[in-house]
Order: sequence, then structure tokens, then C-alpha cells
Amino acid sequence: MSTPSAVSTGAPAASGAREITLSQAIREALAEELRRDPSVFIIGEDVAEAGTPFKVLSGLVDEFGPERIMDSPISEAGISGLGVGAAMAGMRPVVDIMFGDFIGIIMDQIANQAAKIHYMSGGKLKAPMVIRTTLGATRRSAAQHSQSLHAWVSHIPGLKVALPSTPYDAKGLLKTAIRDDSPVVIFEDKMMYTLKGPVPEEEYTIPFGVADIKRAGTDITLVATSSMVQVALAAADQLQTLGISAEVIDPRTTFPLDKEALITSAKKTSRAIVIDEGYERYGVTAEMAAIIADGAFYYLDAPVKRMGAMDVPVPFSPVLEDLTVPTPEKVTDLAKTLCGRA
Amino acid sequence: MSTPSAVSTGAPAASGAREITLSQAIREALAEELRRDPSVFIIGEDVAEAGTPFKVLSGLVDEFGPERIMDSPISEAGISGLGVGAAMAGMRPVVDIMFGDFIGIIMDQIANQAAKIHYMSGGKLKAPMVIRTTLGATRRSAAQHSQSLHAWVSHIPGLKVALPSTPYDAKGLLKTAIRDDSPVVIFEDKMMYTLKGPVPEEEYTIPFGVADIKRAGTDITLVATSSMVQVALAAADQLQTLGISAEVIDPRTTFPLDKEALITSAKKTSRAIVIDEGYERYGVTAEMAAIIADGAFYYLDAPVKRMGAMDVPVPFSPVLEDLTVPTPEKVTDLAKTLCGRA
Amino acid sequence: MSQTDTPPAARQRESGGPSAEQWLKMYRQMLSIRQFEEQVNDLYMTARMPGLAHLYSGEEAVAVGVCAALRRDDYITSTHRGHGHCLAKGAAIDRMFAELLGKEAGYCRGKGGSMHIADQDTGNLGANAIVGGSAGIATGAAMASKKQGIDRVAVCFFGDGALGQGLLYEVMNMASLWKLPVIYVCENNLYGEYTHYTETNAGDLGARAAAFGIPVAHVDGQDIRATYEAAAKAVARARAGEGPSFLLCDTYRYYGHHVGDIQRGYYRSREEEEMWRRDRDPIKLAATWLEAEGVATPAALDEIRQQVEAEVAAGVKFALEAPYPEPSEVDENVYA
Amino acid sequence: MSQTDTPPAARQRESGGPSAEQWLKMYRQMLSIRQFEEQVNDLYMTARMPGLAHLYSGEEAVAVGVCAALRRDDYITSTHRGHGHCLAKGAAIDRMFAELLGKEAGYCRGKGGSMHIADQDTGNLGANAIVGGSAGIATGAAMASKKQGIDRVAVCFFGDGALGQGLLYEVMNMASLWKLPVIYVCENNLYGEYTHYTETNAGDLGARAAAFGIPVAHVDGQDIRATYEAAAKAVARARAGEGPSFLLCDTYRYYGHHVGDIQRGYYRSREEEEMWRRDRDPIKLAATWLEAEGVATPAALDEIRQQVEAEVAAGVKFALEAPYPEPSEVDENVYA
Ligand SMILES: Cc1ncc(C[n+]2csc(CCOP(=O)(O)OP(=O)(O)O)c2C)c(N)n1
Ligand SMILES: Cc1ncc(C[n+]2csc(CCOP(=O)(O)OP(=O)(O)O)c2C)c(N)n1
Ligand SMILES: [Mg+2]
Ligand SMILES: [Mg+2]
Repeated sequence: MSTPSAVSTGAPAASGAREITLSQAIREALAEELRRDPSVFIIGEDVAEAGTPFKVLSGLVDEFGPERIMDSPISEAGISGLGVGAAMAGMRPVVDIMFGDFIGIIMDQIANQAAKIHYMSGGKLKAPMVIRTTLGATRRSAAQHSQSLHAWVSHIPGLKVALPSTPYDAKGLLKTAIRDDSPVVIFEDKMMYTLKGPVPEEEYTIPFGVADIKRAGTDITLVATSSMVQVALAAADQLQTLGISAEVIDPRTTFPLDKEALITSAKKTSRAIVIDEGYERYGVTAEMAAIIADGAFYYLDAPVKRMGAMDVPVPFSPVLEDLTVPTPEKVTDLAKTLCGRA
Repeated sequence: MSTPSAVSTGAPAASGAREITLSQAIREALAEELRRDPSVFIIGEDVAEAGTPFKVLSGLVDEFGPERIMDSPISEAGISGLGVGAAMAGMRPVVDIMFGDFIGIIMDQIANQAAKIHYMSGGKLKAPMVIRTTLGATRRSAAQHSQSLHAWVSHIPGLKVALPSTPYDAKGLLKTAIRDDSPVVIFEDKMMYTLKGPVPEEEYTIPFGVADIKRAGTDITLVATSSMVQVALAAADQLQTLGISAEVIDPRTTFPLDKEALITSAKKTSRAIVIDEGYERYGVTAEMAAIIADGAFYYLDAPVKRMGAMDVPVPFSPVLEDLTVPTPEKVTDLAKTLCGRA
Repeated sequence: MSQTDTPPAARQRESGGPSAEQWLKMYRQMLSIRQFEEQVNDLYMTARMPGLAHLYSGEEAVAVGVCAALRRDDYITSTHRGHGHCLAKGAAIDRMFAELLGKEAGYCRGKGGSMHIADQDTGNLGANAIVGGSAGIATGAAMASKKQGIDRVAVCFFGDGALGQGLLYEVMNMASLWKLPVIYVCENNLYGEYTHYTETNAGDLGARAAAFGIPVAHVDGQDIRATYEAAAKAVARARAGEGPSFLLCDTYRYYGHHVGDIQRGYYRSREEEEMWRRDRDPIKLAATWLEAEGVATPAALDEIRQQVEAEVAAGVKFALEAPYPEPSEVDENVYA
Repeated sequence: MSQTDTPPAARQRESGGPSAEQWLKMYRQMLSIRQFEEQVNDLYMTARMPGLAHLYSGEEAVAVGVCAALRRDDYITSTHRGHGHCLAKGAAIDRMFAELLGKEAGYCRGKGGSMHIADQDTGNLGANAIVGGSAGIATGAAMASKKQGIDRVAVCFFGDGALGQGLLYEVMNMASLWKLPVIYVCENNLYGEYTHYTETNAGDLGARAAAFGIPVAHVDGQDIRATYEAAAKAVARARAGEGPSFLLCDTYRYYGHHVGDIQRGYYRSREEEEMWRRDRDPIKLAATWLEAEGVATPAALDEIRQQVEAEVAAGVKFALEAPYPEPSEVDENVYA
């Protein structure tokens, strides 16, 4: 991976950092990389004039033209396959998969082709591509447009997986993903596109495999990913008022995973809850909880708990859908129990 | 689910039970269900005259004819989709996916269609279908024909997942799968087709969600699935000679999962190792380890350990491939360490 | 080729031909769909509906003409733009509104919503939010009919965009190979989201089905007579065990890709939209023809309109007042 | 349509025509592949090779004729039956044997094996164990060439069975839409595993590509002249920026689906196998023609045969004696 011009792992110095939305941060990252490297291009459905249904790419086609911001047919498997081949032939494709729910259609191309070609060729070939897709429920989009399926790709050797939770992380992780020589899948929370946060004017990238402590604390560790980071931070506020100091830590990449950071935090606080919006069963909370339970075994005062999405297809009805995702209240209650305050 | 004519959860009474191979057990299960229920049919590549490349279905077409044992084009997504539709219209298709590695092609059909239609329709429609596929390495088949990808489907609400480890379990679980009104994915270990074991002449089914203690023990719990059950049993023998009594427990279905059985065993032995042939990262060992570490927290004398396939694409070269899967020796060594004997 | 030039009388002979009453029922259904969608748009604009919806306005003659050629027990699979298919196959307006509002009285107890409405009682195996995702389901349902020895047929509705999904080609091959009673109805409304179909499709659309030995009819999707007759032919062929057909229907959606797609200037022109509404509206065309043929008087058609409006208004009212499902339902129906 | 009836002279003018030396090189390559595969079969039968292999014997004229029309820097993607493609594109016999035996000297350091041989230096982007799995890769590589402004073309080899994979149709559509320099070479050897292609394919095979506006040539895959010329035309078209082509090559595999497929009586007859070996063998046909045209004497061809046999024997010896990779390599090359 070509060394980034500037590396930062934490939040930016408050000093003079502008506030922009996560959507703008993504667009900036793509624009900067498209300018920097002619081999970078974007392909996907309605990515050009339309700028995607989420308007995340709006304007890019005006600067880079339809050859580099390519509208494709509704052929997710096809464009993923094209991405693998183009990457093997020296390009750096960013394949746009509108909804993370659609990766079911492209799993063969990413898990059997992109992920394995470097290894199968004995290190000769490589597929430096990025799959940009989304996750997250509560958008009233029902069972096939609301899933968080990052566990699938996190399971596959050869793939790297990034889950930004702030505009700052989104920009830095996406730039790193594009420069990485291995295939990377990056999931963006649809509901977070309008979230604002400080992002410096200067260029930077964020190395993979480095967790970020979003909030320091001493009594309990809340490991949270993507959309759940804001939930964990809100819970930490509530816990504060109860005199419970929660540390919120965001792995930022499920692979490579910063196991040490999770274990170290849990050793310090002696309690941990892992929160993720993917289905709980066989989801990423299991991996992180198992790692902490093992690595911090002799330091834990309570069992490591997990909170994922309810194990049901995401229902359409708002009254039902809202019950399926972790909330600050649920996290707070569980944390209280673990801290013997319930 | 229609009640099975006879339910058995453990190994058969040794009395007079024949010994047949896992392959024969699968064939018997299919033949019995095809006879019992005219809505059952099999569709897949070379399932008829060829009886599949593994010869598991040999002869079925002679008894049931090409209308019920259907050779298909090489269209995994297509036949899976046909299976969903046929199931919704009253049939009970058994879709044959030759190698488990190919489920990458059908994930949308099983995870977004089959798994969700019952819930999305408010309980009105259902898709009682079975996906029969394989897992397991060390067959010198390289990276795209050796994976154990059951973690993917185990993650998805709406799906049930069975992993037989003996001829007895294979027959009983497959019959239950075919009678289940929900979609079931059953993985068979390619290397175990020739494994022999006792299977009673009388008909029986095995309920899902009931773990089976393959060997009772008191010092450490070895939770093992599918191909790893034999590995765990061999390790248990080695441990026996060292005076360590290992309990080998096989969940048999990753969903529904018999959490209680795993936790109870770990509480009893105070130590546990979870062994599975899927990739270790974000694999099923994580879920089971997390559940045990939580449920048996106050009883454990050592951290719960996991042993999955090495997190690399499966290499072709035998000298490398053999390094990627758990072996009795590796399990024994880890168990010794956990028991303070290393 | 389009059927519209053949004189109606001739067509009626050739196809057995619907009665005046049946044509009027089709007219009523088209109106119901139009009114229904207008209401859905209003519910969205007034923030009374959760999420989004993809309106079928302008395409009514496709769903209605095709479903008029079907029996109640025949199957259909539908799309994200599925309200029209659902109503045309016989669903009730009030329970559909209830589903769109996430209410327990909805066809899916509020669990499915606009993109997943299914109604077993009328053979609707469900709308689908995966483009092309139901191609396998429809073909599989047709395979089931054949295996069961029933003469039920299955219709797979999908848009021009679904031609990008490989699954469609896999199942068309099998449908043709095994002579399955399935009818692929491609609703070419010129756009997939915000992109014109010519920018995403090479070659000839119909040839893609013909290549698998499937007969293709190119149909004027705005002419209820054309869609009905093409469908009737395909259904007869399917019931006779002669295999699948492919109907390529030219049509147009009046609204945006979804209710939130208001600014459309960057991908299609006002003039184009006005032309279709003015010259190619399936309901206007049907009215003109019905009057010309003396099947109905303007007054009679107007009465139908008033009845439909009342029904739709009642349906919305019912749905708005209906209760939400109990929280306890959230983890029910995961497994059958 | 097949080119075989046109007299060679005419063909040579029309296509620029390979020199005598080039024809002899093609002959040598076909022999190398044949000998290589005979050896692979022997290694399997004598239990000296891990796993299985899918032999290319009988199909040599396709890989060799097509690759002869390519430059070294052009791309190919291959299949589970890929030894022939790999050799024809220029790989070395010894390192290929080494890969098949899982040795470190193999093209993939033993990590890929028979179904994953890749050789970047000769533009071979890899065999693929997923049927149809490389359709996207080849098309994507062609897209890269176009973006990079290089006139490299990409050839996608696949079998008749791959016509069952929807991915192929998705990428053919894009290749035609964007005029990508890719050539789809369908090796119709009549069977997909143990099933005749007519039992799994409806309609017309070539029409499936034509539907996307891709020109299709139906080629006698046993005639090196026909495969070379069809490929040369397609390559010229691709280099000129005119877009993709589809070559439908009729051919036959002499051995079973894989080396372990010995009992074949239930899916194909001895007579059929004998007929192809006797009357349609690509090497015999080439020899006859080369001699008739006075390009080479029987003695000269025999000398080539002896050289090839020696080379293959040396290659096997090298591979058998070569060391296995170090255990430490097992977790290397997972990430680039
Ligand atoms: C597999 C998949 N890809 C992308 C989408 C997002 N999407 C929803 S509708 C749509 C356009 C479909 O166009 P068309 O098939 O022509 O139907 P229309 O909306 O025009 O009726 C797209 C791309 C999806 N739902 N599923
Ligand atoms: C997606 C997928 N499905 C099934 C298989 C198993 N398989 C390997 S080769 C083969 C037959 C391929 O037939 P064809 O494409 O005609 O190639 P041939 O073997 O005849 O050269 C099959 C079904 C596979 N490797 N990949
Ligand atoms: Mg459309
Ligand atoms: Mg073949």
C-alpha cells in the first residue's frame, strides 16, 4: 500500500477543522483520489448525473466525466466482476453497490474471485478494488433494503472491511481503501450521510486496523461499529449522569481488527458490551465478544455482552422496525446491569 | 413442521443397527422422503444419471425418474430461485449445490428471498426448501472448492442450518430438513461421504436444535461441528491417555442452536474449545465461544478457545493445505494447555 | 409486433374476446390503480406514509390487461413498482393502503410494506425489492404447476432494468427447456431509476428472450386491448403446455422513480412527460375506444370514476385509522 | 459459419496469413498440450499428482488457434480445463507441471494448482474453478485496456456449460454497450460434466450473444486454420475499437470430465469418442494439411514430435524433483 501523505488515527485537532457531512466527506475522498491517481474510477448504477440515490456522488461526473464516473446497467455481479478484472489489469475501481443488501448477488465475485486471486496466483496478481456499499435500518425500507451484512465479508480471508462512523473516519478510511492493494469493502450507514463532523482541510488517511477511542472511560467498555457508535456515545452520556464512566471504542475496520485495543480497554474497565447493527446471531459482535472474553479473561468482572440487530428480517412497520435495532436506552440498561446498578 | 414418525436425538441403540456410509444415509433419507411425499423433488447439476460427482444420489433417478430427480443447467442462482418459487407454490424442492463454495452465487436467493418471504408476507407465504451442499478441505481441490461457508447462512434470520457429522445424524437431520416448513441449508463434509456408522432400519428423524454428546467427559468440553467431530473424538482419545477426560459435543444445527447444552457442558467441565472447519475470523466458532463465555462465565477456569480453519484461501499444495485445518494433535495440545498440562 | 392496428371486432373473434362488462371492469381497475397511486403520492407529500413508494401511474394497461387474461388462481410475481399488479390481480384497496402504512390490517400485517405486498388469495407471490429477484420465483411457481399437473400459469412482471440481472437469463433458459407455463412481462417504461434504458442495454431487448427459443411479442403497453390480447395468447400457450412467452411492453411512468423523485429535468424532459400524459394515457385511450365502440357512455364512465374515488377515499380512511401491529409481533413469522 | 471450405491460399491473403514457421509453431503447441495432458493423466493414474485435473486433449486447436492471433501482452482468462490455454499463451511446461504437483517452482508457488494456474508474464489472468467465473474478469481487463488507451485485447475462454451462468449475459451486455476489446470463446465440447449440452440449453447458443449486438462466428474447433482466422478477425475488430466478438467453437474432449471420469458409457458412446479421435483430431488434421501444402515433411513433423516429447519428459522430471513450498508460505500472499 502506497504510504499516505499524512496519517492520523484520532479525531482531528479541533483547531480550524471544518464541519462537513459524512456524505461530503465521502465525496471529497473520492474526488481527491480521482485527481491523484488516473487509475481510479467509479462504476455503479446512477452514479453519474444522478450522483446515486443518496446524492453522495453529486457533481463528480462534472469534474471527472462519464469515463471515470460510469453509470452501469443493474448488474451488480457484472460490475463487480468487471471491477476485479480491471483491478487485475492495473486500475483501481470503486464499485458502487447501492444497498448492502445486494451483496448477496456479488458474493462469488468478491469472496471467490477478488479475495483469492492474490493468494491463488502465489502473490503475482492482485485486485486493488473497493466495493462501496451501505448498511443500516430504520429508514422504513423493509427487509431487502435495511440489512447490515458486513459479517459476510469480514469472514473471508483476502478481504478488508471498513465501517466508518464519522465524517472524519469516512474520508480517511475510504482514501486508505482506494490506495490499498487488496480488495476492500466499505460500508456506509445510509442514515449517517447527513451527520456532520470536523474534517481538516489538509489531506490525511487513516490506517486500517487501528481502533479509535471515541470517548474515554473507566467503568465499562462499549465497543461499537458504524451506526452504533452514535448510539454508544448517547448511552455513555446517559451513563455519565448515573456516575458510570463508559469508554466508547470503534474498531473502524472489522478486518484487520485491532484486537489489542479492544482487549486493553476491557482489561482497564473490566466490563464490555459489543454493539453492532448486523444480525446478532453469528454476527461481528460474536467475534469481538469472543476475542475480549478470551484476551481479558482474567480481568473481567462480568460476562462480555453483545447487542446486534434483532434476529428477524427487518420489518417495514415503523413500530416494529424500531424494536429491532439497539438504542441508547437498551445499551444504558444493559450497562447498568453489568455495573451492578440495576 | 409435520411431526416425524419417530424422533431420536442420540446415537441409535447399538442393537442390530446396520453400518452404512454417510453417503448411503443421505441417499436413504432422500429416497424415503421422495416416497413419502410426492411434493419432494431434487434439482441440481448432474444429479440424475450421474448421481452427482460424489455419487451420493446414484440410483435415485431409476426409482423416481427424471421429473423428480432433475438435471439442471449450471445455473445455481437460477435453480435456487426456481426452488424458492416451487416451494412457495406447494412443492418441497431439494436444491443440490455441488460445492459449498458456490453459495456465493445464490446468497441473494437464499438470504433475501427464501429466508424472508414468510416474514415479509406476514406469515402467509412460506418456502419449505432444502439446499443440500458441501464443505470441507484437504481434498486437494484448492481455494474455490474447499471452503466451509456455513457461517454466512447461519447469520441470516429465516434460515436453519444443519451440519451432520455421522451417517445417523445425516439421515435424521436431512429428513427433518425436508419436512421443515422453513428453508434449511444442510452442509455435508465431502471427505465424510465414505464414513461408516450405525443407522437403524426403522425410520427416524432428528429434531433441530438438539446438540448431541458424542462422547461424555468431565475435564474439558470440545464443541465440534461436522468434519471436526471426528477430529475432536480423536483428540479425546489422545487426551484420555493423558488422563484428561474430554466431552465432545456436536450442536448438529448452528440454527436453531442448542445454547443450553453447550453452556451446561462448559459449566460442568469449566473449560471449552470450539472447533469448526469454517474460517476462524467471524466464523461460527466465534458465536459458540461467545455464548459459552457468557453463559458459563462464573464456572470457567480458563478462557474459551476457538479453532477454525486458518484465515487463508485454501492452498492447493498438500503440504500447505494440511496446515490450514484443525487436527487432533492441535486440539490435544491446546486442551493440554487449558488443563494446565503443557 | 403491436396489435393496435387490427380492428377490435377482428381481435375479439380471434381471442374469444372479453365482454363489454369485462372491458368495463378493466377500465375500472385502471382507474382504481390511478386513484390509488394519486393517494399514495398525497400520503407521502403530507408525510403520512413511512418510507417511499414507486408509483405505477401511466402503466395501468400493462398490469390490468395481463391480469385480465389470468384466473384468480394463476400466479404473479411483482416488483418494487407493484401496487398496480397487486390491485389488478384482485387485492383490496383498503388492505393495501393499510400495508403501505405499516398497519396490522395490511396484507402482510405491516411487515412487508410497499415493496413486499403479497396476497396469497389472489395468487400474488409478492412484490420484490431486488430488481429481477422474482424471476426465479415466478419460474419456479410455474414449474410447480407443471409438476402438480395443474394448468395454473405464472406471470413474472419486471422492468427494463431487470434485463441487467443475469438470473433472468438463467431461468428463461430453463423455462424454455422444460416448457414451463410462465409469461415474462417486461415493462419497458424507458428508465431504470434515472437512466434511459438505451444507455444500459446493448442489442435488441426482445432478442434476449428469443435466443432461448421463447416467442416474443412487442406490445403497446398503453393500449389495454393490446396488452390483454398478447397476454391471452401467451396464457393459452402456457396452459396448453407449450411453454413460456415474453411480452415486451412499451409504457411510461408519470411520476418519478419514487415519490421523492421530484426534480427529473436532468434525466427526462417535461415535453416527454406531457406527451405521454396527453397522447398515450391508457385510461383516456380506453375511454375513447369504449365510447367509440358504444360499450359505455361518457356518463357511465364518469359514474365508474366516482365509485372508484369513493372506494379509494374509504380505503385511505380505513388505513389511517387502523391500528399498528402489536410490538410482540416483531419476532413472529420468522419461521414457518 | 465455419471457414474450413475456403482454400488456404485465399484465407492467407484475406487474413495476412501466418508464415509457414508460425503454422509449425501452432502445430508444435498443439502437440505440447497433447503430450502434457497425456502426462498429467499418467501422473494421476500412478497417484503422483494431488487432486484431479480436467484434460484439454482433443480441444487443442481452439486454444492454440486463438492464442496464435494474440500478442504476448494480450490477456486471457481460462477455466478449470485450462492447461491448454496456459500453454498456448506461452507458459513453460516445467513450471506448469510443478504447479500441478503443488511445488514451489510452480507458476503459483503451488498455491493454485491445476484449476488456478495464472501467468502474469504471458497475460494469463488465471484459470478459474467457478464455471463462468472469469467472464467478468476478462471483460474488466478489456475495460482496463480501453481506459488505459492500450490496444490490448482480452480473450475469455469458457465451456458450453458456462452459458448457464447469468454473469456471462450481464458482462456481454456491457462489453457490447461500451465496445470493449474482449473476445468470448465458447468451447462447446458437447458436455458439461456428464450432461449433453442439448439437455441444458434451449434455443440457439450463438443467438445469446447476438442478442446483445455481438457478432458471432460459428467455428470448427478442430481446424487450427478456422480457429486462427476467426480469432484473427475478432482480434482485429477488438483492436480497432469496434467491440467484442463471440466465437462458438465446436470441439470435443477425449478424456472424461476429469481424470477420474473413466466409466463414461452412461453419458456418451465409445463410437462417438472414436469418431472424434479418428476423424476430427486437430493434430492429425493439421499434419495432413501442412504436408499437403508442402509446409512440412512427415519427417519434419516427426522431429517436432520427438522434441516435444523430450521437453515434456524433462518438465515432469523437473517437477517431480522440485521442492514443496516452505510451510511458512501458508499465510503469505493473503494480502497484497
Ligand atoms: C439488485 C438490485 N439492484 C438495484 C436496486 C435499486 N433499484 C431499485 S428500482 C431500480 C430501477 C429498476 O428499473 P426497472 O427495472 O426498469 O423498473 P422501474 O423502476 O422502471 O419500474 C433500481 C436500480 C435494487 N432494488 N435491486
Ligand atoms: C459455478 C459452478 N458450478 C458448478 C461447478 C462444477 N463444475 C466444474 S466443471 C463443470 C462443467 C463445466 O462444463 P463446461 O463449461 O462445458 O466446461 P467443460 O468441462 O466441458 O470444458 C461443472 C458443473 C463449478 N465449478 N462452478
Ligand atoms: Mg424501467
Ligand atoms: Mg463442455
